[in-house]
Amino acid sequence: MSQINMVQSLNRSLDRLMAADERVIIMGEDVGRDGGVFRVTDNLLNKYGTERVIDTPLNELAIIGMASGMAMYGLKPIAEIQFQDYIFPAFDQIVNNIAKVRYRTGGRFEVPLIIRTPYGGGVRGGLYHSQSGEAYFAHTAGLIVVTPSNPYDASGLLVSAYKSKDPVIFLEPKRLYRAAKSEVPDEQFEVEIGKAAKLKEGDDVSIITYGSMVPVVMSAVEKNQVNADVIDLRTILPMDITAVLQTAKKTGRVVIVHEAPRTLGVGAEISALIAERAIDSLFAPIVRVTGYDIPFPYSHEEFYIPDEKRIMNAINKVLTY
Amino acid sequence: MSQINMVQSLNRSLDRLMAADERVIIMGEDVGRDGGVFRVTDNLLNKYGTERVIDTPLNELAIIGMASGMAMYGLKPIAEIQFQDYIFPAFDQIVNNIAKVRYRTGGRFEVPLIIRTPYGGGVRGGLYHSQSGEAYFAHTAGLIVVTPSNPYDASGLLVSAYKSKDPVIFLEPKRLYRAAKSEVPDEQFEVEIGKAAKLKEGDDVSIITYGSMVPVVMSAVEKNQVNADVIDLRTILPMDITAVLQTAKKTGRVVIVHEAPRTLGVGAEISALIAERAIDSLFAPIVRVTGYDIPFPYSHEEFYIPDEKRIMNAINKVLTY
Amino acid sequence: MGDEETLREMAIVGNLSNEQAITAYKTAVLARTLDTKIINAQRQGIIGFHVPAQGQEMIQIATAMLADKEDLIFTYYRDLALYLQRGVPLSLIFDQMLGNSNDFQKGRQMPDHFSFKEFNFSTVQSPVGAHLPLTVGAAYSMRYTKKNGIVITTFGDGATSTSDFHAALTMASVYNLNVLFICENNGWAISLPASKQTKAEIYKKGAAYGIPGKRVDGNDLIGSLSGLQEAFDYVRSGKGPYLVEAVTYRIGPHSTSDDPKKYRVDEITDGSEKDPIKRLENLLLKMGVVDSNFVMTTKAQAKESVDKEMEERMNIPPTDPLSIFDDVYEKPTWIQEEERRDLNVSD
Amino acid sequence: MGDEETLREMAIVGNLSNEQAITAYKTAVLARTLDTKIINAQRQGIIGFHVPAQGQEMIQIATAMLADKEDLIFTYYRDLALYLQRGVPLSLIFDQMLGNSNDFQKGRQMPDHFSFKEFNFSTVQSPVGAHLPLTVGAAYSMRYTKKNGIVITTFGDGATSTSDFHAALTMASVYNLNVLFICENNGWAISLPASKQTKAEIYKKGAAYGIPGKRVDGNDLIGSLSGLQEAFDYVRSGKGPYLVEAVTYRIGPHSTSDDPKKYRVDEITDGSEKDPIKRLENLLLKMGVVDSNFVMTTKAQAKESVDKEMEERMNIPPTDPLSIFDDVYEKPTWIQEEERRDLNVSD
Ligand SMILES: Cc1ncc(C[n+]2csc(CCOP(=O)(O)OP(=O)(O)O)c2C)c(N)n1
Ligand SMILES: Cc1ncc(C[n+]2csc(CCOP(=O)(O)OP(=O)(O)O)c2C)c(N)n1
Ligand SMILES: [Mg+2]
Ligand SMILES: [Mg+2]
Repeated sequence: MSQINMVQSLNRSLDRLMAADERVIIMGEDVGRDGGVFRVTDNLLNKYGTERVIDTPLNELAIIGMASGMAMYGLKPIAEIQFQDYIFPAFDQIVNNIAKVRYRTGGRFEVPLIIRTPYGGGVRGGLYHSQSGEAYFAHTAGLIVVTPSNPYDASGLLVSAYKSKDPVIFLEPKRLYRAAKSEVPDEQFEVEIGKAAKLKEGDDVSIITYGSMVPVVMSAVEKNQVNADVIDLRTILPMDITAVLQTAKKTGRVVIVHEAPRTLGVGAEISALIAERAIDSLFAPIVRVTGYDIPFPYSHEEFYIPDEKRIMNAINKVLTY
Repeated sequence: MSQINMVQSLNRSLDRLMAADERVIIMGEDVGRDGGVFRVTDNLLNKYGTERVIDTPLNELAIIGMASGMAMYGLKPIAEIQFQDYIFPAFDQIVNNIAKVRYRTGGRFEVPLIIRTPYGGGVRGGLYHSQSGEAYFAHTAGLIVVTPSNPYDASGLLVSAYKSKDPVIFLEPKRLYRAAKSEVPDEQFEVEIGKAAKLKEGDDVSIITYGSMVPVVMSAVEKNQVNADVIDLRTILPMDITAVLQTAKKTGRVVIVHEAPRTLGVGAEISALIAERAIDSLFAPIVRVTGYDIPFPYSHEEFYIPDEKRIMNAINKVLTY
Repeated sequence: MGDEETLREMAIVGNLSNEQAITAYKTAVLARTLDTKIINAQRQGIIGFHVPAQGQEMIQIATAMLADKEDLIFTYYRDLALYLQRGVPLSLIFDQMLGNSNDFQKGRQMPDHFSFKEFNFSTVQSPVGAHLPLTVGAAYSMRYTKKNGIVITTFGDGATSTSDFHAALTMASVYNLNVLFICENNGWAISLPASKQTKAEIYKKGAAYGIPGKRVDGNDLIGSLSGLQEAFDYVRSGKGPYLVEAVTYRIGPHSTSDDPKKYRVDEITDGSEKDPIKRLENLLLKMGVVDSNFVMTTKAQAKESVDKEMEERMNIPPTDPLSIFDDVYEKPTWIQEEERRDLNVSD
Repeated sequence: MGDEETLREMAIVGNLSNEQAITAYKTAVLARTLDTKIINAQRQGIIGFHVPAQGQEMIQIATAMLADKEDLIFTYYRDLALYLQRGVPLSLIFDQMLGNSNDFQKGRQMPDHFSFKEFNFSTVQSPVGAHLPLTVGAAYSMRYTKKNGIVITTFGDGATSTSDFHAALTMASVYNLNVLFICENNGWAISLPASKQTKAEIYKKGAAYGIPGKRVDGNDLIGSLSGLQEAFDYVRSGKGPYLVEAVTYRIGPHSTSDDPKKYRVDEITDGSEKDPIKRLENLLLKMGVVDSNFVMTTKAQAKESVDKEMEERMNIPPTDPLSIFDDVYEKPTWIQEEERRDLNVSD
């Protein structure tokens, strides 16, 4: 066990995976000598050499396209996209190729790769270093989409992603990279894909969230002593429907919190699943607290990202409904 | 007035716009001599010449990127993407550039272009000629997303898109291109962006749909004499929230129908908006009838696309709840 | 290239035996016959769609002749003769074209989107050029895992404009990967003539990446073989990627949905002077390698086997509709399971 | 290039007057001073971020010198000297860097992402290369509407690998558009040396599109001017696009977030032998155009005006938080209106 932050946790997990399995290849812009702009791949080049830690030219389509060829032919690439905002040049490869290879070949090929990418705001990165694009991927059958909210889950989900035979979009909330340390085992362990975590048991209201918003939600409910059930989804696709419905039915009051814009954000799907399957249990509207439907602004990002006040407003709204 | 199909309606509307405004430029793969693979731009090259009807090389990023430069500097490009499935190579330009130019420049630049593209299945096109990708765009603030369901709306929405100073993703349900004729005025007219159409008044259940599914829904409710309120959204972003809430509150029973996959499809947002704002009016779960969460298969596409039977099952479910 | 020249070229290739030439001819005839059969089947509604390969058979056959078994080939959607020359049986081709329950891909893809893994082919997708970056990853994997063989890929002139082409050549060059890029320049991307696709000569496009290139006469077996040989040698020797532009000719429409009269009025011909099969046939006849009787028999046999095979494969039942939920993931998630039940009930 | 040579070159350019050389020098010093000021301000938390342009001033100044007012310029995020030479006042630069309420862009973008429309600049975005396809559309529009002027665009060596670069050169060539592509090859894309970005020489990349290219010494004013002149002439005459590779040198880190010691250990220098400002300074001194007193005064004045300007601009208040809902659309939709109210209430 060590007290480490998310960057360290990811770095160690990558290191262990590379040490154990020669098929694991890391690739991306500045992942080698620089160790990644957030240092997640620090020192791996020194340990594993240029064949296994590949500094690539500046083309995300090329990175993902090449990685998918590697994955189809026996390797286990872990590709980094420097900021999630820069994944879109590879969007066609992701939704039209990677997500559909297994299907279109009748299961004869698979693309077991991992695409790691930091997302979310709070680092004064403006429009192009702050986006939370998980919904673009979660609408695409064939992909798995996960996001950890703490160092432990980061490491454990990465191992599960490594074991997955399906392509995994691994979204890392960059604001949390160094925000907190927690106990993480020194050996390899797994956090199951498709399983949410119950972070807090409570009866009055359910808060469903994930990734970058988890610490904000926890802080809000703790400071205000809200008797809340708090769910950290961890996997966005496929979502843990059991956990979602169980908590909705238990409390009958649901608040969904995410940083991405509201319209067709992941909260829409959560809300729709509940409205479809647990409507009779509800005592209040299903309320979403989200980033706004605007590009991510450079100034005033603190107003863009849901804060404790906005979360408490929503909680109070459903509690007093 | 003429009895024409959707292709003819679009073609005439394009023709009128080009005749009236020299700034209108049509561009895309095979839009010129070939007149577009679906003939929507037929004969326009002959009338307006190669400067205004541009056959482009095979690169969607180049088409959209170039069109956006044209739009920023005074022209009104109407770019065609041959199939919506092929728009993803341009996804970065669409979500990171076009949707954000006005915002990032503090309103000093705008990108008033139209991207026309046929979408949806039913033409035995398999994975890559059948997709309904509207949700990818509707999650992106800065874009307008519309889809007509009949020849009249096609023409009218196109004129409104032309007048819009914001970029419009204009989705054409290819299955309906020649499926039906209707009365369309010979002069220019508008169908307002952001306004849904009430296709049928009824009290028992609300059916909210758009685009390719509209005729299927109408046929189902008519054949089965369902006393349904039927809403054709026409604009997907920004959605007509008034129409959606009004019908939900009126009937208290909502069925949403679209062809795109369910998870984070547009139905999720519709459902979430209702669950957020009209929950007390509901007598039944909000049910979605959608394409399945699988890539669009070549064989058995008739099972993929929601049919009258699946729609009626959902209607009966909410009616008898 | 006149016949005399061709004969001289043949001497240069040297190692093309009469048997090989005859096999190539037979494959070409079979491919052409199959193609015509499919077009007719499409008209009758038996097969859903087709992109004819007519006119492009010879460069495809030459490619397959020079490829080793262990070479991995990423084709595009218009490579019928390539599959046949590499030994793919008609039965498997029809199974895919019909999308029946014998189809390896379970009827998931449109006709012409094959995945003959057993013959060391990869998988065909519709987005033009999108397979190209994959070839680079595959080549990386082969080198890394010390597998023998090179990666070969085919694509059209239109594909050279795509972002995927740029991505693939960038990576192949930077990592010095064994990828042989073969552009089948048939002069058209649907209605766009190659001259409007680019102002550069395609085989020179490698210059932007430090990749050598060569143009070959793709309508001529000998020209294709001798040109390709150099490229294969280069790539096999580990010198890195190579770009071949095979100049060929699309005799027919872009696809069964296409009407070339809209855009090809001024130069419609039957293509016969460029027809690679006629050229080989004439050469073989002239050299006395075969006689006209052989030609007739070859064509008749091709027709017979194509007709017979299609009739047989048409008897194979379609796939189970409920199978559309398989292979989205290794195991269906609760979503696909639920939707499968939904379909089963509504059915 | 030795000074002797440089003098000879100067004769070739011919039309560079002493005044122009002095102005260029002053701009360069101002740009360098401003850059240093911003880096310090960033360390103090006054400015959020910066991509230093140090080392790349001369090619930027030369570009601005040759550009006409009516030429439209698409810069990238590292072009400080280019703005200054074209007349953008320090005040506007600081307004953007500080994101204050005077900023034309309303504080929406990170520092260095300018949009000086009044000076015929377009708009800078962070995704590398993404402005390049826009340049082509702008050039099309200018030709179509019979506007004078050409389109000029700058970008880094890393940008040449992007799909946008390929897209832009494809279109510019096919439609023969007046776009001058200027690559500021500073040797690095963050930590990736240009030698690993591509195996080709960048100025030859146009070969894939039939676009001519040229390499110029971007660290030398005279070299940059004479090299660029040919390119400007070519594009202005309507012959089509042209690709210039300006070899330059990134003296500092990639950005204020970057630590080049991680990857640049083996070749860290102060860059002085390549420093374009030192080179021009030495030349002007040697030729007697200026004396050391002038040099000192120029530097002092630059510092004074930069210091003064920043102090002034820091007094300008920030934008109203509620303005973040503007300019998403021409008019906010109900969604932005509702969210604006939400923020107003929670505030
Ligand atoms: C990315 C993408 N855009 C558009 C299409 C539609 N389309 C199919 S084939 C084709 C032309 C391809 O031309 P070329 O690459 O020369 O190959 P050919 O068909 O001539 O063999 C086009 C535009 C597509 N399949 N993929
Ligand atoms: C599409 C995209 N991918 C990655 C990044 C992150 N990034 C910012 S600058 C940069 C390097 C750019 O290098 P170059 O084009 O040579 O310009 P330079 O910064 O050296 O001036 C990278 C990788 C980005 N901004 N955009
Ligand atoms: Mg072609
Ligand atoms: Mg650089």
